Amino acid sequence: MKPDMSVNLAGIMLRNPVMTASGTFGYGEEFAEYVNLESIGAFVTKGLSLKPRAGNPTPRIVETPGGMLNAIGLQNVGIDAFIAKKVPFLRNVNTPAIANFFGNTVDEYAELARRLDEIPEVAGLEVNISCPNVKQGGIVFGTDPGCAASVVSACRAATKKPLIVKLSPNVTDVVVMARACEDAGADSLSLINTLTGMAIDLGRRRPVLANITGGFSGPAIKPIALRMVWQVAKAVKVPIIGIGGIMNATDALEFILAGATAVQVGTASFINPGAAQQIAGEMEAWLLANGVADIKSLIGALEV
Amino acid sequence: MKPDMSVNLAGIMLRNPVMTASGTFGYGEEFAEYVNLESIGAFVTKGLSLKPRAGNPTPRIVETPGGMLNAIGLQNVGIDAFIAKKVPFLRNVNTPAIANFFGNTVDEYAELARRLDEIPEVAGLEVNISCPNVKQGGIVFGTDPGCAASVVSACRAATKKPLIVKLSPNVTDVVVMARACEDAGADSLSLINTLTGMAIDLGRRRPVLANITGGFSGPAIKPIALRMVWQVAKAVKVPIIGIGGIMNATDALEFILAGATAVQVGTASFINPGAAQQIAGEMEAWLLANGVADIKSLIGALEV
Amino acid sequence: MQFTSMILSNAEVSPGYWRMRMTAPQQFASATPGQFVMVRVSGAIDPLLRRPFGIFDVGVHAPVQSGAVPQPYFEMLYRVVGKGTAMLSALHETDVLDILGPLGTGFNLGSPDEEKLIVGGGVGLAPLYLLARELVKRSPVRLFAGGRTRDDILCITEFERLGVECYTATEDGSLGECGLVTEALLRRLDVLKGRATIYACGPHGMLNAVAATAEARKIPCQVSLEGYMACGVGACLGCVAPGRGHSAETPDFRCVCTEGPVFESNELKWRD
Amino acid sequence: MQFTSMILSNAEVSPGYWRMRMTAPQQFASATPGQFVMVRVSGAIDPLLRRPFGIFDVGVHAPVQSGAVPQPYFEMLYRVVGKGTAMLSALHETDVLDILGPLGTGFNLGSPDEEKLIVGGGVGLAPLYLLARELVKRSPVRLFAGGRTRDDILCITEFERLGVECYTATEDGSLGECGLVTEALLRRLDVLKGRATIYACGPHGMLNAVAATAEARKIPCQVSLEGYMACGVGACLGCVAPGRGHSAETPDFRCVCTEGPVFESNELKWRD
Ligand SMILES: Cc1cc2nc3c(=O)[nH]c(=O)nc-3n(C[C@H](O)[C@H](O)[C@H](O)COP(=O)(O)OP(=O)(O)OC[C@H]3O[C@@H](n4cnc5c(N)ncnc54)[C@H](O)[C@@H]3O)c2cc1C
Ligand SMILES: Cc1cc2nc3c(=O)[nH]c(=O)nc-3n(C[C@H](O)[C@H](O)[C@H](O)COP(=O)(O)OP(=O)(O)OC[C@H]3O[C@@H](n4cnc5c(N)ncnc54)[C@H](O)[C@@H]3O)c2cc1C
Ligand SMILES: Cc1cc2nc3c(=O)[nH]c(=O)nc-3n(C[C@H](O)[C@H](O)[C@H](O)COP(=O)(O)O)c2cc1C
Ligand SMILES: Cc1cc2nc3c(=O)[nH]c(=O)nc-3n(C[C@H](O)[C@H](O)[C@H](O)COP(=O)(O)O)c2cc1C
Ligand code: FES
Ligand code: FES
Repeated sequence: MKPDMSVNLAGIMLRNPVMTASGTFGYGEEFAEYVNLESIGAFVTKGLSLKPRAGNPTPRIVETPGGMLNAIGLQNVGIDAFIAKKVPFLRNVNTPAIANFFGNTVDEYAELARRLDEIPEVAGLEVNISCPNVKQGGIVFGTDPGCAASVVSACRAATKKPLIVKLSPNVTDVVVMARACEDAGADSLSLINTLTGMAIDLGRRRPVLANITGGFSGPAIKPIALRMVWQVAKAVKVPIIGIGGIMNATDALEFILAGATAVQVGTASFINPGAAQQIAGEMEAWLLANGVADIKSLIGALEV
Repeated sequence: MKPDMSVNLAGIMLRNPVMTASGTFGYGEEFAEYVNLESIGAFVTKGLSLKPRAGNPTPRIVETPGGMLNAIGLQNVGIDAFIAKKVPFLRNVNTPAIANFFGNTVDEYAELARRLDEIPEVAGLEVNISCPNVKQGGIVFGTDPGCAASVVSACRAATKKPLIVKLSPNVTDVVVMARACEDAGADSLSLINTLTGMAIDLGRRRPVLANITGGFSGPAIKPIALRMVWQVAKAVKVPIIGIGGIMNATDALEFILAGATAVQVGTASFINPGAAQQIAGEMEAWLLANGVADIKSLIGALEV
Repeated sequence: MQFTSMILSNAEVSPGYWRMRMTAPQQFASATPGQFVMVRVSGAIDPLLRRPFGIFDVGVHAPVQSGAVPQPYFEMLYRVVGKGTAMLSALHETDVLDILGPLGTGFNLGSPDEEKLIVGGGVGLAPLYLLARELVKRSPVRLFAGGRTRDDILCITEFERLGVECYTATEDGSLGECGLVTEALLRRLDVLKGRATIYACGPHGMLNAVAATAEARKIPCQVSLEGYMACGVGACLGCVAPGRGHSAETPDFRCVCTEGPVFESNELKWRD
Repeated sequence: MQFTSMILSNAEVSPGYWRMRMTAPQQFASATPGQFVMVRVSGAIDPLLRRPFGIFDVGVHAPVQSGAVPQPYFEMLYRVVGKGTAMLSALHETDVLDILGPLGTGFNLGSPDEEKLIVGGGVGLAPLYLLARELVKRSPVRLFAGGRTRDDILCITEFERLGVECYTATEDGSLGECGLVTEALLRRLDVLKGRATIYACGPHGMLNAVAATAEARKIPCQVSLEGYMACGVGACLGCVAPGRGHSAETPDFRCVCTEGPVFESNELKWRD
């Protein structure tokens, strides 16, 4: 019998727990050739801001052992162009689309949540709090529980849609951040966003990235992501989305055992554009082979 | 002409900047077959405690993409057996030996610093603050600036030898920790210690490590280590030792450009027991080929 | 399109430069000059990212037996510069590779009546051979191939066999003219009095010089760019290049992997 | 000792089990039965750590031409279980590997007058062949080889050629006795009335049963353990196994890579 792969992510029904991660799957259409969008659980858009953003100078990307750094600089079309040019595509796709977004101030975050709340094609919101707070001298929202809570509260007040908060791993205690966001009204937590890293070009005696530092992703970061998901899953009640270095079904299932209700596939889509679909298929095959009737029975089923 | 490879590490004169990292090179003698100890800058012992420690149950080790997790549990012979059985070996090696150590309380740290201060064969002390503070309910000394400062002050008062403080990367802001340790009297800072990670055995639905989580090391972590060394080097005056995923001379030179005066080779010694010697040799060859007369001219020479 | 390709041959054509022929599906025949592929060099995670390479040639192996299905193939010309290309050069016939492609927007063949001047620096020749093969069908074509030494001058015989007139220049004078190949290009432009189209691929400095020449002489010019790529399909936004009007205040980035890698040189921002 | 070894042959001897012969330096001839090597499967960082394997055999290729230098070699017998062993099985003659070894403390050959009973489970036979080769020089030797199915019974012919009497048992009865090979061992012990030495290598459950038998009958018994290893030279402390007196309060860990991998079974702590 076909295993039940569906999960309920804070009210968003996913046909399976495999989502794609923000910034690694464009606005969905870029991958239409490689992925049957209706074979995955949900997809998340590139992070949106109020105004279009051009991003950083190049180089923006560098490979590192088992991973990569990116300093795209949150280049995106902006909320208006998103509505005008990207939303129509979503209309015909029978898979939940989650809008990822970020602001420079609490008000910008709230304004974006309000705008996204009005778009019927958007099934849920994922708020990226790994951005510097311009009003507080650049401290990153996602590394201070108070700042994070104020962003989440403001977004919560601005939308009735499911609100996912994406946590930064660049913190001493991710559980403190998770609790602060849950208390402030998050319906779900996704983790991890990228770690901050750096690469140097010895020959040129310069940082490789024009931005000096960048966000570290890919298989290399999986052990950190898995640890954080496990810690947070023990501490909060809301469903968790596991992210970080997921390359195959085994990786995805490990995150689910650690306590994730769903997973997001990021860097893997660059290496293999069909990764998300393939992972969903292989997970189902694994459940079948191992006599697991319902994926939900694996969530947090790690024996410690 | 042979380049000048020597560096002054807080009063310890190193013939070259390549050291071996604590816990990856035993007490020196284990590698005598593979490394001419007098070809490297210095070596650091396995972390010492007051009493011998047996460490964690097994499995203690697991490979991850581009890295490894260890949960050895700080197994070591203890300070008495170190003095009785390991120090005699150091007497005949003309290379500075640094003793790494840790305690469960500030008093234990201070007591160890005092004991080590009396050993003429020990050229310097490296204090590992990535250990839980038993008196403060398990909060890790190295993740709280106040706790870290109290450990460092106590050790400072207990020894006249150069005092290196080894920083944990599992913090929101490593610069805050670095400054706290410098202000409390550290002569040098070494970073990074391992990140906290986790691996899961899907088939058994259990963590791979008996200890559940472990310390993450190897090439995978290099981008994080490099970023932290660069951040700290800009913020403090004391010399820095760069650690994290160094596998070859290029990696080592990148850390030096980022601001490190010396480097430590860790996991690489497991894969290639002669790694430290080889890296020192290749660094010298690189300097020669690139017309760099003195390694010191590369310290912090990154152009940003 | 993503496919598994079997290596048919992999040979060093000049010190450090390799030419690899590999199988392709039927649909690959539609690849246009200037498009590229993303190659997964190893199934392991090191190297992690795919590597981009131009399509040097496409073709079909005629069936040996009548009635047998012909075998389409394509070729890459690559230079060993790092880990991924070193691993590629160690592969043998019958080894397989995971390929994504053809990707990107290639060259515009332009109007047939103008002479086509192709400028290639070193391995920059890679995407220009397929282009020349198409262009010679309609127009006179000249190749200007430059390099540091004669080892960097690749596959000239192949271009000559197409009927392309070839000029070569090396910086050390070990082959052809001594100096930069752009000098021969300038002389030809003088002769043609501006009725020409330029196609260029090579190091950024060379492209910069060629673009400046085209601009000064108001000659249409297409260049093929490189950029650090993670995805090759327009999703990561890693590969972008600044467009003509780009500045910190009015940013204008073009996506090299989808809008390019070939651009009209006057669409882009160049160093002054 | 660290050396670069060239593969001389690599063949599947039973489904999923491979035997690899590779060159070694002269000094490798001093390897003793039960020692092991750490193999770097790939120069890339994936897999990162070396993989430990027993030394199945050592030998010397006689020179083909008189006066030529003979070529020492060693062999491994390995099972494909994961990434590293899969990559090993894909290697060919003339490929090279980076080897660390011989490492660890091997078997004690004991007193010659007692019959030697060798017990191997599946690929646990790997370090036992070289042992048998040494033991047969001095003592009667019997091999008890067990596995799940007949595919897991390896290299019996090689043992027989040494003059070793071989018993086999499989859990599914597809070869030899149906059941566990420890039953045949028990019968032999009954016959010998306690005058024997046991040598065992295999899955932990099997070693546990053999150790219990040895303990009950007061027979000397040596076992070769496995343990997750990073360094193989006693530095990482990853590979440890609990010694006899080990408990949470009185911890007693033995280093498998230096004090072992072979231990007297009564030195170790076993499950009850
Ligand atoms: C559209 C396009 C077409 C190309 N066509 C060819 C070709 O036909 N023949 C050829 O020899 N080379 C070509 N290149 C360059 C080629 O991609 C690089 O030389 C190659 O990726 C280097 O890989 P490596 O692992 O050997 O080097 P490494 O330096 O180890 O690579 C590290 C990382 O940097 C990237 N990188 C390194 N050099 C370049 C570069 N010049 N451009 C883009 N990314 C780079 C790699 O892709 C990788 O992600 C092309 C590049 C692009 C963008
Ligand atoms: C002293 C010793 C001698 C051995 N001799 C042999 C032999 O002769 N033939 C043989 O087939 N196997 C032997 N093994 C087991 C062999 O080392 C593992 O099967 C092999 O490392 C698996 O690698 P992998 O990459 O295929 O598997 P993976 O599962 O991908 O390996 C992941 C990690 O786990 C470790 N690991 C996995 N299985 C084992 C295991 N059983 N024991 C120790 N570490 C393990 C690997 O070394 C690696 O670090 C021996 C192990 C030890 C400790
Ligand atoms: C090129 C790139 C761009 C990204 N852009 C965003 C973004 O806009 N918003 C966001 O929340 N996360 C962004 N991320 C982070 C990913 O969504 C994901 O959290 C991270 O890459 C870890 O997952 P992975 O290891 O599977 O890639 C980006 C990651 C990459 C590699
Ligand atoms: C097996 C193992 C044991 C370690 N033990 C210690 C220790 O006792 N004290 C300490 O300060 N660091 C210890 N470390 C951390 C290393 O010294 C080093 O900081 C870390 O491994 C990062 O460097 P690398 O990536 O080069 O290995 C240990 C690391 C490993 C892998
Ligand atoms: S390579 Fe990813 S957008 Fe161009
Ligand atoms: S494997 Fe490192 S101590 Fe045994």
